Amino acid sequence: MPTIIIDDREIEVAPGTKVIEAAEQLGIMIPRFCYHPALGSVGACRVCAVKFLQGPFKGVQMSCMVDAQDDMVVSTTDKEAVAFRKYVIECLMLHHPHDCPVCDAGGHCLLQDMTVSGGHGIRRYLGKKRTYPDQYLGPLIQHEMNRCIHCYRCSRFYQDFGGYHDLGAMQSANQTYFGRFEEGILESPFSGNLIDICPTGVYTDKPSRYFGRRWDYERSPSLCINCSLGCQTVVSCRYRKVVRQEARLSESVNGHFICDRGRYGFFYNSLAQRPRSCIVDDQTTSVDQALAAVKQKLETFADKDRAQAVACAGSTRNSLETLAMVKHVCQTNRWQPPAYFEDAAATYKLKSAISRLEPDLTVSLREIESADFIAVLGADPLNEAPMLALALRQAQRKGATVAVFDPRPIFLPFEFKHLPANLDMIQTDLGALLNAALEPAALKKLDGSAREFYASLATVKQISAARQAEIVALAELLKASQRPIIVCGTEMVRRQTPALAADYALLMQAAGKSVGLFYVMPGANGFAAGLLADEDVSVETLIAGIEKGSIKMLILVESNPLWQFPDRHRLEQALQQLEVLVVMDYINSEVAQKADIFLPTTTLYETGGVYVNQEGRAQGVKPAYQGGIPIAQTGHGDHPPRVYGTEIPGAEPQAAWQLLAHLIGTGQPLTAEDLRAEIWQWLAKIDSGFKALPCVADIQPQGARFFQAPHAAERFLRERPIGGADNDGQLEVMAVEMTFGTEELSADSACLKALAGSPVIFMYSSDAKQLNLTDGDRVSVELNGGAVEARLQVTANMAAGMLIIPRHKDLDWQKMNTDKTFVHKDQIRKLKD
Amino acid sequence: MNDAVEAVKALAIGFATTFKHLFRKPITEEYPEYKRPLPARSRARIILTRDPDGAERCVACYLCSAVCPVSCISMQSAENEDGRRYAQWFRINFARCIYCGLCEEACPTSAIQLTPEFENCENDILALVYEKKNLLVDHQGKDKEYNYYKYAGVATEVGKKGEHVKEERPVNIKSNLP
Amino acid sequence: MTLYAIIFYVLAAVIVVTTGLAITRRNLVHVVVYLVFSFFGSAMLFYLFGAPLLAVLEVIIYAGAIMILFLFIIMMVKTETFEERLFPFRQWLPVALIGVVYLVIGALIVSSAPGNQVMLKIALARPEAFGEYLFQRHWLAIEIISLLLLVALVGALYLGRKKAEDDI
Amino acid sequence: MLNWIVGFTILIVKLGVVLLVLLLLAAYLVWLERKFLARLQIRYGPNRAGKFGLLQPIADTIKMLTKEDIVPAAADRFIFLLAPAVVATTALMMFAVVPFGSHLTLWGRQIPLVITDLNVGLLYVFALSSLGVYGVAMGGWASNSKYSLLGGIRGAAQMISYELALGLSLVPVVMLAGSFSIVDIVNAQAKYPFIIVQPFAFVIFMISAMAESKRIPFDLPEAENELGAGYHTEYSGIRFGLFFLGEYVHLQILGALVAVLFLGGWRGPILPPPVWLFMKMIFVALIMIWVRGTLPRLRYDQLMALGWKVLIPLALVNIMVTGAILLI
Repeated sequence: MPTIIIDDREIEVAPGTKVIEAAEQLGIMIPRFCYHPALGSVGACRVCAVKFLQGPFKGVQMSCMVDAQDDMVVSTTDKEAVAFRKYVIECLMLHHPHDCPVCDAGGHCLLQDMTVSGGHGIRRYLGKKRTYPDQYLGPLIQHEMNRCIHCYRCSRFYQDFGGYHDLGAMQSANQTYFGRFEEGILESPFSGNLIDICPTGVYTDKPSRYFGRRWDYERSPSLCINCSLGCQTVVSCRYRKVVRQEARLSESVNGHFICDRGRYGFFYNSLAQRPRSCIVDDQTTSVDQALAAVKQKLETFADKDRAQAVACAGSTRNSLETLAMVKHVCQTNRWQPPAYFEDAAATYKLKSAISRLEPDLTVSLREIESADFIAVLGADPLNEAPMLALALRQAQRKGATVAVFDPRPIFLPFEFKHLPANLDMIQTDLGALLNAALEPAALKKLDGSAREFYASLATVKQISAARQAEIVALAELLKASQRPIIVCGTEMVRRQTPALAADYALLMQAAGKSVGLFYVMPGANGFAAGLLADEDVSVETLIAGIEKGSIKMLILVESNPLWQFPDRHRLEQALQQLEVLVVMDYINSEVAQKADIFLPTTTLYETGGVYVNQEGRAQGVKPAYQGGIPIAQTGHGDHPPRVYGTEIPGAEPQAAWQLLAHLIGTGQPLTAEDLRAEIWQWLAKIDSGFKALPCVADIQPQGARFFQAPHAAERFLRERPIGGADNDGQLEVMAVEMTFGTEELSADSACLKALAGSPVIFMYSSDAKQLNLTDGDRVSVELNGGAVEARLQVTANMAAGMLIIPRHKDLDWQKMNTDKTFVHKDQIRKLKD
Repeated sequence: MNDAVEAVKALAIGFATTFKHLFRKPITEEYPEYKRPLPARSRARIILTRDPDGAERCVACYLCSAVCPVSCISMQSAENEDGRRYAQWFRINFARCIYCGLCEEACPTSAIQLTPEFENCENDILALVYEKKNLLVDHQGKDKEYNYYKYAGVATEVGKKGEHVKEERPVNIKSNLP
Repeated sequence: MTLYAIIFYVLAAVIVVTTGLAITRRNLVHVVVYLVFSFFGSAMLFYLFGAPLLAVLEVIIYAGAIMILFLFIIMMVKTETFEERLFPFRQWLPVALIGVVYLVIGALIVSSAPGNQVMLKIALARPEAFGEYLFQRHWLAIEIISLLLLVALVGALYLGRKKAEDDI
Repeated sequence: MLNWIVGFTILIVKLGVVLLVLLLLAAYLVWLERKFLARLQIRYGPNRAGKFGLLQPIADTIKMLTKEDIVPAAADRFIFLLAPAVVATTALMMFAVVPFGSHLTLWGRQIPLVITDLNVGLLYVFALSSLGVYGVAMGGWASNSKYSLLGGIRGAAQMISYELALGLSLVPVVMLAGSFSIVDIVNAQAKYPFIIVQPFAFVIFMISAMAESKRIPFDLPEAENELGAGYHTEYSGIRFGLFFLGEYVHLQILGALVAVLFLGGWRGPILPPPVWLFMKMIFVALIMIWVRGTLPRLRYDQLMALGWKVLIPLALVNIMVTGAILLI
């Protein structure tokens, strides 16, 4: 452990620590442009110069390029170093335009700070300034190349870190340019990070362009709820509007970056069409009146037998408070148990996944970067949880092998092995891989059940011949691996797959490897919903109940089954059969428009909340602002209204859990804090898994992984489906998620709509050949509930016998069965353009 | 004794002086009847000026609102079709303004300027909240020449990239020549 | 009861109450204020008895000079601000004992004095009469006291002067 | 009994008239001071409220009555509220012994034109004037503000210092008149006013009187530019008004005393006695305003030196000289 003295203060740092990092640990900020903790050092900008007074080097050196070593004495304030930095900044500013007032980075611009603090105030250079043309880089990023200081951070992030290659350096010498070869939308779904990473205003945020300055924003730490990973963000609000979201450094979840879905997925919060007032039978009312109306309707179902006719559904975008309250209200009022998921299989898969997250198996997103072999089972990282793809990319950069077992046409921004197979075969393939990878020496370590499980695995010979060579090659890599990680999806896969993934992990663990297990779950709070959900209850069972006539009143809490439920026709019929439909939500969903009684609720940004990500990490968020209709919307001509008032317009909505608390006779209405404390007590009673959950105030910024699955008795499943049934020439239809456009909240973001593209249907190349279809054809697919039309995309990069339909908003895909859906090949017709 | 005489003499002179003043015409300028012309740089009512070519100078950079010690300036920035940044709305609460002139000092485009016009009292306090239409004037104020967009280096209708003062032609990025 | 009697009793009550307040308050400034009220009340009593000179002297000397000096000192010295409450018992006890002794002696005097049934004749003490009395009958004492005061004054001046020189 | 009631009624009427005149005069003295001072300084003075600003005092009164009466949180409430009342009452009470005429005969009844002819009248004035110090000292202390406290202390010190000179300067007058009664003193000036025989006493009295009423150049207790407003910094509304009322009533009293002790009081040809007294009072007030318009504020040590080292010895010498002359 080298010890170094910086500015007369001594510090001991880990070997390999750069001097600039050591200084940072002491709280000394050495100026930097090109150095970034996530991207490393290149020594390009020359602005982190410090003076080495003693030690192996002497004189002015770049602190980002020198490892801290014993006997080093460094001064950051030495005259020579300060003068050096001053001249460097002056040189960097030679061509910098005079546009700070019209630049969105002004106010949080590293270059601005360094220029001012470096003492360069007056321009001495009298020559002409170099200029560049700018490019259109899509709806998210504004390009202003004149401001560039050539630190290369953008191309290093975009290409080296992110794995995309459509943006980089061009031209040479004094004319080096950063941009695309041709104008166009950036391909990377992580492009928003360019804004955070650029030390000046070359890349600025387009959706929030010119909205305000950093100093005017109410900034607070927040959370992304657009997928299950729970990336940490910083949210900026101004004039009662959420304006911007940026990545927040999280050592355990997302690191320094977030994906564009998360960065721009907040617009639902401040939409003009966001419902702000209660509606009872098409009449706008106050919250009290609406609650009274709900209570009045509930009186009909007051007695014990009738209470079972009331059902309540939450969703995976509920906060933990809401999830708990839904459950508590149902229990207290003896209603039907609450539903959180579309179908019973989803509940089952989640519950089995959660119960298998043993503490020594579970890994966080950042720990994936340390793996050397990653098997992705039934998950599409880039589309389901984009930041997972970036984490996989980091592992791959460090030498890990990534093998994806998934029927979908998977794209990842790096080199990986894709072994497409249908949903039954992918787990068999992975089993065969394990079978082939375990050496005889390792096998000896296996005990009874593990040995039995190993014996039941398919051998390489049992799987398709075409795949054998690939599996064998991978097996060699897995054999050498010390830290393999299994990433498993829980959405598309078969019932047993999540449990099987855990079994595979356990098997490798038994064989002496340091294994990690990582699930991808549906929704931001899928984990908590899975913990709270009753096994046999889902939206589907509720529909069945309505159809039978046993459920007459339905309360949907921040839940919109019409968005996700595969059989739309059946759902709509059921909703019509209801006597009363109550909806509480903060988005103007389709189901909200059908509600008899509608109550608006608040968003994460207005009341905060606790969300549990897919590894069981509870992360709490405090309110970012007071709520209310954005000033721009309450505006008056071209300016805000000229009135004084103490009330915030449109701030009446309460959190869903506060509204629900009115539906149980608790006597005194509780304050938000008291109610929260009470909810925490209920949670501990409802499920023992919550006992270790810290109080909201005690949750640390990095979150708390509170859930520790006990070493389950049911390790190593006995019943294992091996291989897949032949589908008799039928194609299995699978509705899948895409990075942009299929997630409910981010779908409301106007800027992401362009990125969602137009609806397509994916088909395997040989299947298409059989049907005489080619890439780009318009096809109609006859589903259970009617025909679906879209362009066909033919790819060799997916499983045969599958038809993959991304759940695009413009595509009425919800004509499927509630269960598995198959189409005959003659149900697919080519349409004329 | 001499001192006492001196003192009495001094006192007498003083009293005589003030007594003589009794018969002089007062030098008071009575305000509403007579208004003294103020120097151009007096700090009173704030205006938003225009470029010599007639476009709004304000780029809504928020610097004036940031520097304002009483937070009486608020605005919303936006972009118009030709790429110029402008204030969608601009509001000064003169009920709060202390006429310190820091906004004028902070303004990078010479848009916001203080004028000698100080008679802006109202009975209704809301009438002191000035919107952009009340603030915007049709002249250049004290700074007759400056046009920010000639120097900023951003593309607007004032000039494309490389067409402004002291700028080279844009780099051809598709060329390998230095 | 005549009007004068009523005025007498009211004034007496005021004096007793303000004096009582003065000895029970712990805020020194309040004490001074109550004491001034008490002195003022006594002065009015003197006036009522037909001794305007005495009344005026009481106000000028006691209320106007002595108490204002007290107030001056109190204002200059930063004292702790006490809550308005009574002194502790151990401070009260001696006071109460002495008070009881006074009460007994007073009662004895009043009951045994021969003239207590006789109305006092109103003594209209004119300033001239007072001055003549003082300077003709007691001129020696007055001169001695004046001399004493003069010596004290000179001494004080000398001390003050010495101090001032030291300072320089 | 009837006699007593009539006497009482007369007393009440006299009191009422005197108080009314005093208060009105106090209000208009403010106007006079502002107007006259303005002219001394080549200004107009108040000229917006009414003709020549004559309604200014009324406007001021209304303003002060309607303003919020603020008691600072840290102030000693009881004394804070008491202090302005003390200042105003002691000032008003002083006028009780000032004669404004010899007597009036109404329905065969002689009514003396003085509220009460005390045989110790002059001492009564001193007694009340010394009580007035309390208002200043307590107001300054109770405000619990350093400026106020400094103002209060300065005020108290200044007033007790100058009281001595004030008293001593009047001893020759008393010796000449042979009485403390002010009525007697006025009567003693039937032939000539005392200013002629006692010019030194007059000057000493004028100076001490200005210091006693805390007027420029002796306004150290309220010195605006060093102490804010001194002992009444924290006062607002009508309590502030009471302080000012006290000050201006004081000005009248001193004017009246100067008139009565040195200028022959109500005596004068042709015009009725109260008018003479009024004119003399106004004359003294104008002189005081003239002084205010001319002289700068003294330094504190100058103030003390003037009082103790100049005025008191002078007054003592004056007493000795007068005594010697009287004896001869």
